[in-house]
Amino acid sequence: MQEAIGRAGTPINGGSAQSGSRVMVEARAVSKHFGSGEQVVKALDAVSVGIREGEFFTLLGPSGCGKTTLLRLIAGFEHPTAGAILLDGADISGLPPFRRPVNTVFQSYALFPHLTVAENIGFGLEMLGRPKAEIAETVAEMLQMVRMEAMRDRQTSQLSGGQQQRVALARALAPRPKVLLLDEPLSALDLKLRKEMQVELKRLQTETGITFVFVTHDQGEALAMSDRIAVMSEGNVLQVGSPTEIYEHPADHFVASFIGETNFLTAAVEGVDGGQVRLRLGGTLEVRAGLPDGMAPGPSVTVVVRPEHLRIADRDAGEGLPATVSDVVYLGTDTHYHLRLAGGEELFARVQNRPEGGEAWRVGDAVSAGFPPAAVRVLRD
Amino acid sequence: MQEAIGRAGTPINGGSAQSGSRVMVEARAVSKHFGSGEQVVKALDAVSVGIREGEFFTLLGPSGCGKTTLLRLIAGFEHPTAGAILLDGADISGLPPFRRPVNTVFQSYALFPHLTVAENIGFGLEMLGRPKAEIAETVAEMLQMVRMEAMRDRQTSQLSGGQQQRVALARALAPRPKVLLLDEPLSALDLKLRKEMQVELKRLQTETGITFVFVTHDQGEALAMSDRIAVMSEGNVLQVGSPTEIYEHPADHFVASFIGETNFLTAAVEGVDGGQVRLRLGGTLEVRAGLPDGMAPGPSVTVVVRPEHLRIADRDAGEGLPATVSDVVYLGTDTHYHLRLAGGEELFARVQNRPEGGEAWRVGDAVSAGFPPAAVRVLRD
Amino acid sequence: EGELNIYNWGNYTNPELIKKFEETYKVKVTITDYDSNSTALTKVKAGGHGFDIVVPSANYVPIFVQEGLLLETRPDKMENFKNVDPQWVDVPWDPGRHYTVPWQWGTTGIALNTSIYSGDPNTSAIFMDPPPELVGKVNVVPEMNDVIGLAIMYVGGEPCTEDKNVLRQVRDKLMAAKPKWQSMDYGMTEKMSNGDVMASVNWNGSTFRVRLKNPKVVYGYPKEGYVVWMDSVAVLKDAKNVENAKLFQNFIMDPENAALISAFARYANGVKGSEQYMPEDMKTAPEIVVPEKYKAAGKFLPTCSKAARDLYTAIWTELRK
Amino acid sequence: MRRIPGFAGIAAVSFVLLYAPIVTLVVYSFNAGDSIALWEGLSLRWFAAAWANEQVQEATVRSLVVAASASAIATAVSTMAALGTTRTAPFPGSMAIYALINQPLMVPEIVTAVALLIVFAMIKISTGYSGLGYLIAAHAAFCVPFAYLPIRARLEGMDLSYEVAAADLYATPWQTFRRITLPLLSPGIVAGAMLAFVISLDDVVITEFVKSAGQDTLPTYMLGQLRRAVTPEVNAISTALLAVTVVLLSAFFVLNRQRR
Amino acid sequence: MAGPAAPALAPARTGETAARAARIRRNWLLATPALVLLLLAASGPLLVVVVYSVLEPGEYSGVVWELSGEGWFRVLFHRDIFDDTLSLADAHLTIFWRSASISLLTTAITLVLGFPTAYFIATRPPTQRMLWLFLVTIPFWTNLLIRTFAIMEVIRNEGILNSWAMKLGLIQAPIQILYTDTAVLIGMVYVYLPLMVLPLYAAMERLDFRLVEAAYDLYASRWRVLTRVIVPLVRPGIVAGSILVFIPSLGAYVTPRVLGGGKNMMISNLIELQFGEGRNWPLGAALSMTLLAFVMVALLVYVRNMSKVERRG
Ligand SMILES: Nc1ncnc2c1ncn2[C@@H]1O[C@H](COP(=O)(O)OP(=O)(O)OP(=O)(O)O)[C@@H](O)[C@H]1O
Ligand SMILES: Nc1ncnc2c1ncn2[C@@H]1O[C@H](COP(=O)(O)OP(=O)(O)OP(=O)(O)O)[C@@H](O)[C@H]1O
Ligand SMILES: NCCCCN
Ligand SMILES: [Mg+2]
Ligand SMILES: [Mg+2]
Repeated sequence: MQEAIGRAGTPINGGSAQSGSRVMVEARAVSKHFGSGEQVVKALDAVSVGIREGEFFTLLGPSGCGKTTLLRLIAGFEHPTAGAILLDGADISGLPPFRRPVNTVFQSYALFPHLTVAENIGFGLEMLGRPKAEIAETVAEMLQMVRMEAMRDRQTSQLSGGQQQRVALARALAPRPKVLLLDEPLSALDLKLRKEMQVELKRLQTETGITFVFVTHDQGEALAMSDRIAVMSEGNVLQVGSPTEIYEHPADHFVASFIGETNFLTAAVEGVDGGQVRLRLGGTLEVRAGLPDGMAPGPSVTVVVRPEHLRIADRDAGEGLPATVSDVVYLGTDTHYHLRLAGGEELFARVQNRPEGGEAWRVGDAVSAGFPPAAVRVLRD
Repeated sequence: MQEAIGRAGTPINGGSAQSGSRVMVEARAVSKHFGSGEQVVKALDAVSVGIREGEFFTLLGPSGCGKTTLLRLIAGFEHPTAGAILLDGADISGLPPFRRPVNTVFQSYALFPHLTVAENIGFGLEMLGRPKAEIAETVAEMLQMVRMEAMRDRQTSQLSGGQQQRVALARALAPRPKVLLLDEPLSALDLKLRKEMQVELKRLQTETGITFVFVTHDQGEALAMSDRIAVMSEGNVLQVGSPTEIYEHPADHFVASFIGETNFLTAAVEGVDGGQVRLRLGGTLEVRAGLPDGMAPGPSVTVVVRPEHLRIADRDAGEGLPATVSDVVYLGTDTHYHLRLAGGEELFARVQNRPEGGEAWRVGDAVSAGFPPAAVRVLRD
Repeated sequence: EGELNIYNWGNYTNPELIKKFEETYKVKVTITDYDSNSTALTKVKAGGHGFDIVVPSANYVPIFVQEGLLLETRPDKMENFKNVDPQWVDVPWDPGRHYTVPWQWGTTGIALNTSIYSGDPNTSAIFMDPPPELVGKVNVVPEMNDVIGLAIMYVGGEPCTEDKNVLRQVRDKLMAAKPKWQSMDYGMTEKMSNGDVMASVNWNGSTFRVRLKNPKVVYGYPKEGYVVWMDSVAVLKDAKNVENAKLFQNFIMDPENAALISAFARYANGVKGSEQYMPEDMKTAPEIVVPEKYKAAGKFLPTCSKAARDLYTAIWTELRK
Repeated sequence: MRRIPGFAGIAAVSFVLLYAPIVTLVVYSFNAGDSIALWEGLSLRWFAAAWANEQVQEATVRSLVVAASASAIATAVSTMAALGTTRTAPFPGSMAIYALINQPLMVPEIVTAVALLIVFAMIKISTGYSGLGYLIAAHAAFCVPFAYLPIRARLEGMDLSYEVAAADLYATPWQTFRRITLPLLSPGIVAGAMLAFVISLDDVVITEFVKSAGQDTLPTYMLGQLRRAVTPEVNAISTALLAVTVVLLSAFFVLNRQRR
Repeated sequence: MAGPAAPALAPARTGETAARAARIRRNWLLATPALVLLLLAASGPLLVVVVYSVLEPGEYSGVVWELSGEGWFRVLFHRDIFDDTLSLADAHLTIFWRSASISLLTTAITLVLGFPTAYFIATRPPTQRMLWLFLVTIPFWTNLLIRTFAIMEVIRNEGILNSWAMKLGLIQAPIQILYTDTAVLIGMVYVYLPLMVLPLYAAMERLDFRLVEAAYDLYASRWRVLTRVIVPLVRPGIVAGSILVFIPSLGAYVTPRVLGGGKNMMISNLIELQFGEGRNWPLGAALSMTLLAFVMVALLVYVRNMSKVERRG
């Protein structure tokens, strides 16, 4: 079901969303360049992507990859250099932001400091010229939804980060937009609050059925919350798919390294039959692995093994690659063992800690690092 | 080896540090109050703690718990309201900051914007009146140590976050202080850089042998880097110990919840013999668990079970507590299963994902949640 | 040798005159400006100013004397006193010239731009009862004594009168006329030359300069009576350079030097024989040389009694507001 | 997105308003005639006249001397005062200090002028000293709030952590001030000094009342001319001063830019 | 537990209070030179004015050392020179009213011009902003009197304004602007415009334009964004600018004197008249104090306004 990299002209929609398949927001070969001449920055480079009605869609990528730019194009704060933005099938490129049925939750919240909580939430409805009574009613409903009834007349500066976050959400939801854009709404929160708000956001999205376009550079957050994820890098969309697809079948080196920690190994290709390939790893270990659709491998390929799939055993007991423990980092839930292979390659294994303590290796121990064949994923070149 | 909560008058030093046992920095019943009258804020409340020579000591706690305040007292930027700060056995409470052989790496780096990289690094030595040649030499050495040789004459504003971080470190290390204080030096960095800098910091500490007092509110960081950790809350030190001690034997509810995610359960006490207690969980399950030193339990106690220690099985196959799956969150390396027990209590289990996919439960499945007796930790009341 | 500090009206002192004095006596002269008699009086009275010489108008001289601010230098006994026109010796503000030496004198009359109004300029009605053509176009220089003097004579009184009926008439007429004025400002040399102002109560020397630029402007000597004024040079009691100040008093009574004064500010000076050294255009100018037929109407403003002064001030303040 | 229709137009009107008089002034400084209002052809005669007029020259130099001294003093005391009243918790009397520092902003000039005339005259008589010191003191005093405001603003925006870092790196309080605070504060100090300089250069009312013999400044010299005739000589001086300032400020601006 | 802690407690606490005392002493020491200067050459001498306001006027100028309420009395009441009848001093009231209204108008007009100007500058690219600000301040570097003369050239009957308006056919004959309240107003707007632009700019530069975007996002049109978001947010700048313009306007001396033609006094000119030709120093002093009271009221309004803003934001 997963399709390759999203590129100019071919809107692709990998992944299985729980939601309807009608496309709500579509970027068609959208480019956005800033500056001019020598100094031009290609923030987006012919990006095409379709976001389905009612889904929780996440844009994930490192800083500067163009996530915010894409959101701003959808919201109408910027105009595309090339390409078009479609909302519910209609081209909205010409509409100013205040004519688009799209609201934004800003990273900094951007709550109006001179208005109270209730006034902030009612702002959009007031601008739309809704009757007072209706505004009051919707505001009350929103306050309840984000559990802020007690704070309706507070100044926004008197709120904690999480409370501000909630007000920003309520404010953006109050006019019932077709699409809600969220630009790293959780990045300013501390870990605990962040976890809480993740749950809250997910609940609100389910309750309202509004299409959420969520921006983050935190892969954990993206995996935990999204129906589908678009992984971006340097103005391109590299892969679109469900969390499992993205994590388990990364399309390329960048996606694999960006989504979770991972080990990259070079494997010699021994033979290909059908969609399968026989590989030799570290000179000794032979495994069979599936090939990505339509890939014709050269003499060697890069494979990925997730650290949690590595198994460490005593050198003589194990069947895997011979290795030496070079560092041990205790992480509470898990311990990271950094291993050096005979050839000098480095690997690391993530071992869940057992309540009883269990087997533990020390720096310098000679071990063997093994993994089930299913753990090996071949990457495209 | 671990001793109870650090409190007024009794300097405690739990945990096994790899380093010498000479105490380098000691806080003796230190209190620090801000404001006065009704408005008084007790930032530190009779805190006693001893930091050993050459160890990597971490102050860990939520925002506002007093971490920065303790650092600032050690550095001399604040005066204690009560108590004393000792350095290498001598009371330094009366010394101004510029007379203390203690340097700080500030969260915001606080690099002097009007000086170059090299001038920043040499600043402390210059103030100490060292000869020019010596300064030049040390600066060169420091530049090499933090791998910034190429940038010696840059303005600090032209550096990236990670580079600034390195300069701040070099600047603080150049005068070879007895103690280096680091106030959340990594919090402004992005994840990748942060991981890199963690390794770098640890390397520098090992190389220089300087006592590091490190402040963070990130428990993962604290566990991965520290020789010993002091967990703080609301102006008090709750527990001092090695990462393993802190994670596996949290002294109380706060420490248990702050260090990692965890499940709290109420257990009925069936009987006590020696240091052991027999408990009944969820009405059905009987387990034996160790008691914290000297604790005399009442009719019921709170126990902790880490989510990675929970085992989920089909209802009929399992021996554990009957439960229903209420939510499944995919996290890449692991999957979180949220479970509702018959009695309405909530638990969650963290299950490492298998490359083959393996057993997976869905929302609504009837399961059984079990755990080995060793996973159960009884908390002090 | 030494110094001399002169406190004088702005732009009123010929630098050539000063240079000559400096060269003759090897004295370093410093000029400091003021812009009104009252400022000068206030500052001198406050003390500590460092001035040696001040140049008050006639009506302020007795105030300076009464306040004990002037030094009795007896110019009448100086060498060059013989040059002073007898007309300016026994003046009411300094009988016999015990304190002061003439600097410049002039008249306060009417300046009129004939391109807008071709009626008779020789009447105070120009500002007391402006003809319709001039309504909103008349300026009155904000000089209390001159204006009130002109107004008193216009309603038929004598300068310095304490007659309340006359003064009430003066006030009422002035107050009634004020709305028809354009302004109460100085700087008419400029503003009448370029046509910003069409008529004004003005000084003769200024009007003379205007005419040189704009021949349409004529100077009128009000037949109801116009004001003759003189500014005189006095030495201050707290002067530090008394000898130099006396030298200066004597110096400017020399006809050649007096002519230098006039050549710069364009007023007559009161020293006999200076005419021959004056610029050609001044010698025949009807603004400077008062035509015979108007001479009679000119009135020197005496120094009035305190009662009269207080009334003037009250009227003036009311008018200015 | 940030554009508001019409605003650029109104801004243009403002700039025209600000520059029309200045342009007129500069143009008339090249007038051949004696009028500042009647154009009689192009000439440099007023520049020559100003150049030759000793009184004007002395007044100009005096204005600059007073402005330079007063702004230097005002800047120095304001910098100290700003250091003492900024980035510190309110302390007993801090409100009073603040009020006193800003007092010259609140009292109309004429009131201060009269008060100073009376008091300074008494001092002049009792001490016998009547030099430029009084003018400089008076100017420095009313320049204080103008120098204080930008310095304070800069200080408030300045991170306290630099000084803390310096102290941490063994810098004594004085070293910290010299090596860290002062350099970082310098843009504010320069702004404050410049503002004070201009304000001093502009003053006429207080100067007129305070000046002693031989202490005309350019503005009081011009005030003295008001009653008689103002010639383009003053335009010429102003044009020359304006040219100098624009050159100096541009140089400052360019240098500042390059350093960044 | 308190036992062993006690000895350490005492010295530490004195350390803390001593540090606080040292800080206060240091702050006062740093402020002292400025305070001495101001007390000597600005605030202190004002006391003299207060004293003079309750004395008898001297015969020619100055005061006689006799207590008298006449000065204060005459601020409000007028005694006719000829028949001694009492009436309200409507001349004073007129002048106060004119000063207040011209100052308010000046403030309003500089605000209307200055707001868009500051906004324009604040929305230039950061590298250009300094240049624009610089352009606003350049006219400041020319002496006020000269600038005022220069305005006179612009607005006189044959000045640029009238001649262009005639050329463009807007008017047939020149309109008399010089020597009117309008002239004073134009002059004051010109003189004080930079004082409005600078604080407004400072406020706008700090304006978080993300809030502007948020408002657009929430369906606010440009006008609504301006009135509902930008104006409320830069209110401190508006208030600061207004005060900075209003107070000096109230005390303006040179501009009304030169452009008003001496017929339309403002308070400062009235005060000067009393100290000069009017020779009534006590009245002058009392008028000064009255003006000061006006200013204080304006400031009080400002302070209350600011604290309200602070409480909110
Ligand atoms: N207004 C602008 N002018 C010039 N360049 C810009 C502008 N806005 C964005 N860019 C550039 O475009 C690229 C993409 O920026 P964008 O803000 O979309 O990144 P992002 O993915 O949101 O990053 P982050 O996670 O840091 O927010 C960056 O290189 C950025 O520097
Ligand atoms: N100068 C001060 N005046 C008043 N209260 C202060 C001051 N400094 C700190 N506090 C208060 O003391 C408490 C402890 O502050 P501290 O800065 O030590 O916390 P922290 O643990 O470093 O928190 P964070 O992780 O947010 O940096 C907080 O409640 C804080 O508000
Ligand atoms: N006393 C009046 C002097 C006028 C100079 N024009
Ligand atoms: Mg972004
Ligand atoms: Mg902190």
